[in-house]
Amino acid sequence: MNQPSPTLQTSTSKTGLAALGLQPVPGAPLLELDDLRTYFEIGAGTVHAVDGVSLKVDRAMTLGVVGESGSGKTVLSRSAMGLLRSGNLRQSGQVRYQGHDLIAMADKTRRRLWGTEMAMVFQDPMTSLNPVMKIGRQITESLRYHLGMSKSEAREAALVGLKSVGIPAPEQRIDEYPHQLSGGMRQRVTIAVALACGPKLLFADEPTTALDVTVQAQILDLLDHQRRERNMGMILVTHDLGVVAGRADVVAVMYAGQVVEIAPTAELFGNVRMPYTEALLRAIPKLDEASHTKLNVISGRPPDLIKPPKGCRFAPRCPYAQSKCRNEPPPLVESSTPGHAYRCWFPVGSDQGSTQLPAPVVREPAPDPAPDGAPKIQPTPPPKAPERRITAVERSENAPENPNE
Amino acid sequence: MSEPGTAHLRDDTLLSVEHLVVEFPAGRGRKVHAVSDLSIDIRKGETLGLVGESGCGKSTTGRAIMQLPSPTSGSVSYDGTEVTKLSRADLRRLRPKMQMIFQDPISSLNPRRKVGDIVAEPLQIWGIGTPEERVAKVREVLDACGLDPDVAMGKYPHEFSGGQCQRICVARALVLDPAVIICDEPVSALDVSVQAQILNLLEEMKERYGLTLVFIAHDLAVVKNVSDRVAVMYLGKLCETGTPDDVYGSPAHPYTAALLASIPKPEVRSGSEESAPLSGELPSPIDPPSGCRFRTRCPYAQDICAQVEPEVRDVGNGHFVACHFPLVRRPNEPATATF
Amino acid sequence: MRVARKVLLSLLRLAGAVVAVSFLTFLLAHKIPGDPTAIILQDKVNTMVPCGSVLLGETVDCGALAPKVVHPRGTEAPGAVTSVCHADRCVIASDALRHQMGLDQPVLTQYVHWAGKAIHGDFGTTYDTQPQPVWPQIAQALPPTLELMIIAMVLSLIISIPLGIYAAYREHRLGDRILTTASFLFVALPNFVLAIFLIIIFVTWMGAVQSVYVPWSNGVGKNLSTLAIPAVALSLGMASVYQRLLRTDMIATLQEDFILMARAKGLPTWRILTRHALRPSSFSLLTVFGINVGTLIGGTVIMEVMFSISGIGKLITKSIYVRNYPTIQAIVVLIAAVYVAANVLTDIFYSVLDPRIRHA
Amino acid sequence: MPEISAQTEPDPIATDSPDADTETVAKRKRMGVTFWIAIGWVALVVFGAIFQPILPLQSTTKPDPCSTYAATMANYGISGTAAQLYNNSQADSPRQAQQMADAGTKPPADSISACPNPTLNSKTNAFPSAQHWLGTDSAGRDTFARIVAGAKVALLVGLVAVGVGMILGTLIGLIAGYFRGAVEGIMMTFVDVALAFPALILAIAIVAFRGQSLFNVCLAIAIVATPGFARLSRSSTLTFSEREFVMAARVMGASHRRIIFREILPNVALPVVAFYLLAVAIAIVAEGGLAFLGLSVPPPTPSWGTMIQDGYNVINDSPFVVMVPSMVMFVTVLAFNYIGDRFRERFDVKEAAL
Repeated sequence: MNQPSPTLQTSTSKTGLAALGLQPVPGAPLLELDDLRTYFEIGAGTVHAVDGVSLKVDRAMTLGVVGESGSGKTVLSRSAMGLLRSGNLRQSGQVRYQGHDLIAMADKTRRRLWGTEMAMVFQDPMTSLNPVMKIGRQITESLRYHLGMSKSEAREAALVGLKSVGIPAPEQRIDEYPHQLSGGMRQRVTIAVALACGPKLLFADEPTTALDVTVQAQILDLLDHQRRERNMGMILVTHDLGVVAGRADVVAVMYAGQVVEIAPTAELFGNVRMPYTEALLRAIPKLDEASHTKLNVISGRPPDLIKPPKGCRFAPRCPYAQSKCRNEPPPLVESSTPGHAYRCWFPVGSDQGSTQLPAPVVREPAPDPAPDGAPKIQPTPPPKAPERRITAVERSENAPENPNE
Repeated sequence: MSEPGTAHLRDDTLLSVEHLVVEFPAGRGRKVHAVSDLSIDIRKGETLGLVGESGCGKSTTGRAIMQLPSPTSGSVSYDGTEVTKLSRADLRRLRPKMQMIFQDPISSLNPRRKVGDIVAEPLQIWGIGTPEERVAKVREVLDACGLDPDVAMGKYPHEFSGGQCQRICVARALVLDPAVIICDEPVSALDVSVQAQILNLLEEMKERYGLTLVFIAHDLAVVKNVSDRVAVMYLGKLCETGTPDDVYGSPAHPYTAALLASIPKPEVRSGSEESAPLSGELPSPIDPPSGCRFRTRCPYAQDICAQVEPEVRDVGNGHFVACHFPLVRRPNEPATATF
Repeated sequence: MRVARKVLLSLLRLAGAVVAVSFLTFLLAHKIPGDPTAIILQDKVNTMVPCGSVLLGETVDCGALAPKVVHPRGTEAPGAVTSVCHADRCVIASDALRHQMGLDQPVLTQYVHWAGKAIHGDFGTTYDTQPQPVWPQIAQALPPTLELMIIAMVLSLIISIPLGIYAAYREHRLGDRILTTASFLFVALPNFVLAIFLIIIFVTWMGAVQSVYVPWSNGVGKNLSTLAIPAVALSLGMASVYQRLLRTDMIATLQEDFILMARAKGLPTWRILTRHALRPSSFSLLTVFGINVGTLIGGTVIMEVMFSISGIGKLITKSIYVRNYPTIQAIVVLIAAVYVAANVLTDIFYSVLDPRIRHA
Repeated sequence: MPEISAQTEPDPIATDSPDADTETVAKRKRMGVTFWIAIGWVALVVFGAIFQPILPLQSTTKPDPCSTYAATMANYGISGTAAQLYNNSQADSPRQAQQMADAGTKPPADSISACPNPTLNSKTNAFPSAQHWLGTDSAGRDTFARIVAGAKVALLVGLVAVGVGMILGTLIGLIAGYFRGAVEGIMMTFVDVALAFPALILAIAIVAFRGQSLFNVCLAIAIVATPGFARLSRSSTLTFSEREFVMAARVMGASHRRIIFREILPNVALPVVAFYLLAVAIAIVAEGGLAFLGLSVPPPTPSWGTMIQDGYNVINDSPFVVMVPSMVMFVTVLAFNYIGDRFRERFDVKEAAL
């Protein structure tokens, strides 16, 4: 059902799972994380970078993973692929690729799946391409190693690959070095490198963060296009809610190493249940808001991942937190909508959840300069709690239809 | 070839930049045309948002206004004083009136000095007040920027997070009671929730101290949030300027329109077809295209765009655009071409 | 094109630096110690030319000179006359001698004259009663010096590169810790102290190898075995520095995204280490390798003195003892030229290794 | 939006929670025992160098008065104190008596009067004893006293001469790196030319042409050290000049002098001091190298280098004589290197920048 990528046609040797003598387990999803925990032992204690994450990705679907810096989203994607290599790493749980547990696999065995079954695109194309190696070789290398192609076969395949990611004049570009290309072209090359051996699963770790907004749109289009054409599963990791909103089928919001809310994209943006997600959405300036709209601020700081709070990890910063939130960690519970789960005792919109979030206020233009420069010692008040809350009705009015059928 | 002109400049401005040109040597006799014939002005109490993609010359413009370094040609006048013609001593005397906040808050603070000293330094340089008065002033601005002076003053910058460092930078800029602050991408290195804090802080400080701001950023939504007037730049040239509502609501320049269409919005799109409105990337500023610099990527480009540089023209309501075929026209203006 | 341009520029810089160095050396030799005729005169004094004797046609009156002469190594008398006295013997340089040596001309003219000849390999003759040409002495002393230097360089790279890669790969584990400690000790061990320890162990106690140099002509095996201790003593310190540099850079490189990318391609570890990580990690190593040529020359000089190797180092110390300035000067210029050339070669190699520099 | 730090974003109002304080204290790495041993050794060396004239040490220039006597006695394989020897030598053992009779000599009387209580520990190239803690050298001089006196030379050459080079070089580098342009071009050309001399060869040239004296050795080391510091401080000045806090200072209207000395220097100082500690070690070694070429301080002033060179001449018979100054030099260099290394680690100074 899935048409092989052009590069695969020239190969005769077995790759990926087949090379390991494994068959996909029937009915198993492409990738399934089951209570994945990734801890790092450092001098000061154990960093709970990823703490009990369960997710599922199937072919042809895009899973968006959103979070702020330090939320564990990058560690999550790297540990899901098994890329972390460090003496102080402690991992538990399961990562099943087509039914086979990757964590239990030997490093050498797992390596046979990298590039052939799953691949990764990184944040900064400047640093993710080897600066002293011609881009052609960076593509042909894995073709020759995994697929046993000859030099000329691999070069042909690389040209095809470069063309498919929209590199103009690939015959000339193939012999150039990464620094001779622009940022957008470089990211296209990294995508070509990642897709060279026809993986079925692509991790895209902040693939557009280092790029300009017009180029970002191009790269996101390219990823989307390749995903559909190759029938790949894709995990799109980003800090930008806008990026996942436009591209993902399902979005997982991460906070302090945990998934705090996961839902089909339309459902998530239309019916936020987790206060953190809501606060994040409200903190972003929006194009359709008037100028000088006061932005919502998430007070406090993300928790120390060495000593996470014992209750809900967002409780210390949550405007609606109650004593239960501070003492009992909430489980990830399914809402009435299928596929929508959240980690909150008093979700947004519920009776017990807070009901007094205000609407955005438009600030008055600046009055005359402050008249006196007299020192003012008393602390400024904390940012005011928002005054009006957007009702569920207002939200659903803005929400477009769910593209996920 | 014509020049973009200055039709969009106003009279009662605090800061006005005319025909600003900044060029850097690029080796072998070539030049980087970072800013080319840019004119822009700011009224007192106004926030001008300067927006564009990386390499469009917006940061260079900000620095040229500060004479860091002085522009290749063109004039910058502050409150009637021609800044580019000032002697070094006079320029130094003017400095306290115009301050700057930079993109990387950690790099903007000297890692070897305590926060109290960093914020007090401008006062020391200018010998303002007695030591006690200086401390009082430093406490005041730190406090105004949401930092507890008792805790903050004795610490080094690395003990603070990025957001807090940016607050310290704001405090340092405020301590001299400046009239103008140029904010060069002040939030682009910060996380979303922190970004909101700093944007709110800037707005509060603007109100409290009666500041005039030049806000340089690549994020259109952020610029819209803080600006009274927006200027869009592309490859060293001004494309479009006007109120945020006009520029964002009915963009007149094809580049502005494309930029707006490229932004991923935190709301679900229907269908997942190709969405990038622009192909290609920014041409090299060493050898910019002739005529309209956007023409190589513009879906509406005609022959004239390659030959004649478009002049800034009014499309109504103080909304100006430098384009031969603007997407918005004055109601009574005849169409010059059809797409 | 660009590479050729770069090479040309480098060569120009090389020429400029050698000219500057040679001129400075010339100044040092001709200005600071006073008048070179003093050396010839000293020689005469030492060879018992009696007071009041005639030197180059001039008769010297000892009584007139004596009060002015106080410096033991020769000093300048009033005017352009240099005299040297010892006990009751005095000699004075005549204008004829000064003219013969070209000393009556401005320094710059003298330098141009000297440099003009030096380009053709003529570094002049020694200042003594039986002047000898300088160049043949140097030519004879070069081979053992070069041999020792090259062996030490190659040895240091052979030791350091694999160990550096290994230590970086095993960062903070046992193997790395042992290597780090060892390299730390060896960096602090001056090469002559290391040589002394090696001599005590292998020569004094074990009597294993000879510590006195045997030239090539007496058999390659013997020659190499006598060079073993000096070469090891020279290379271990350098190897430790290289190993540490490579380890540090490699650790940084291994954290780069492109290494993660290579891992994500599923390439085996050794291939990532050698093909992807080694080259971008070797820039500091290369820079220091170029700079170290200077250190190595210094070290070689000491080794030659310690092991009686009749190379450049031995020659320069011998020349210093007999105050043979033309030879010292020629050697200093030669060494500076070699050193600058090594640095230019490093630059060129740098741009071969790093395409970003090539296209900059 | 690059993630500028993995650090967490704190509350906008309260600057720091109290636990942040204890955290930074805990993060501050403890220097460890080895570091304090190294500091202790350097302190010992400095103490010895400063107080050498007033310490109750033996002469550094005159041989032990008993060494001649002891040497004579040793020739006969006799050991013991002078009184025993003198009174009992003839009757001590038939074999020794026979030997002395064969030689027709007795211990010289004058050496006995100069040396009331000699032992064989007083001979030249002696092993350590209560009398000579580190033995004696080939001239019968007390090695311990000479090591202590040599510390003075080591520190003059190391700390002082390199210090002069550091101050000069850092100034050059700061000015060149901050002002750029023609100033930089001229200054760095000089620095490059100076660097085109291999350091030891330049030192050799200076000492050879100017004559052998402690001052000239120090001068040579200072001159040799200067360009390295200039290059280092220039390159770090360049990086710091690009940092935005320098531009912020200019925006505030700070003068060039203020920017150079108040903003840049404190930052450049760290790598420079780290390099200084290394350079001190290198200079101590360089003095040893010069000594091997006979170009260090003139005798009889003791320096570690000249002591090693002296001892090297008797390495086959008395390896101990050369071992002592070699070990002292090694340990001192090791200590300086270690301190420098920890310093770099602590303040995160890049090795390649040196």
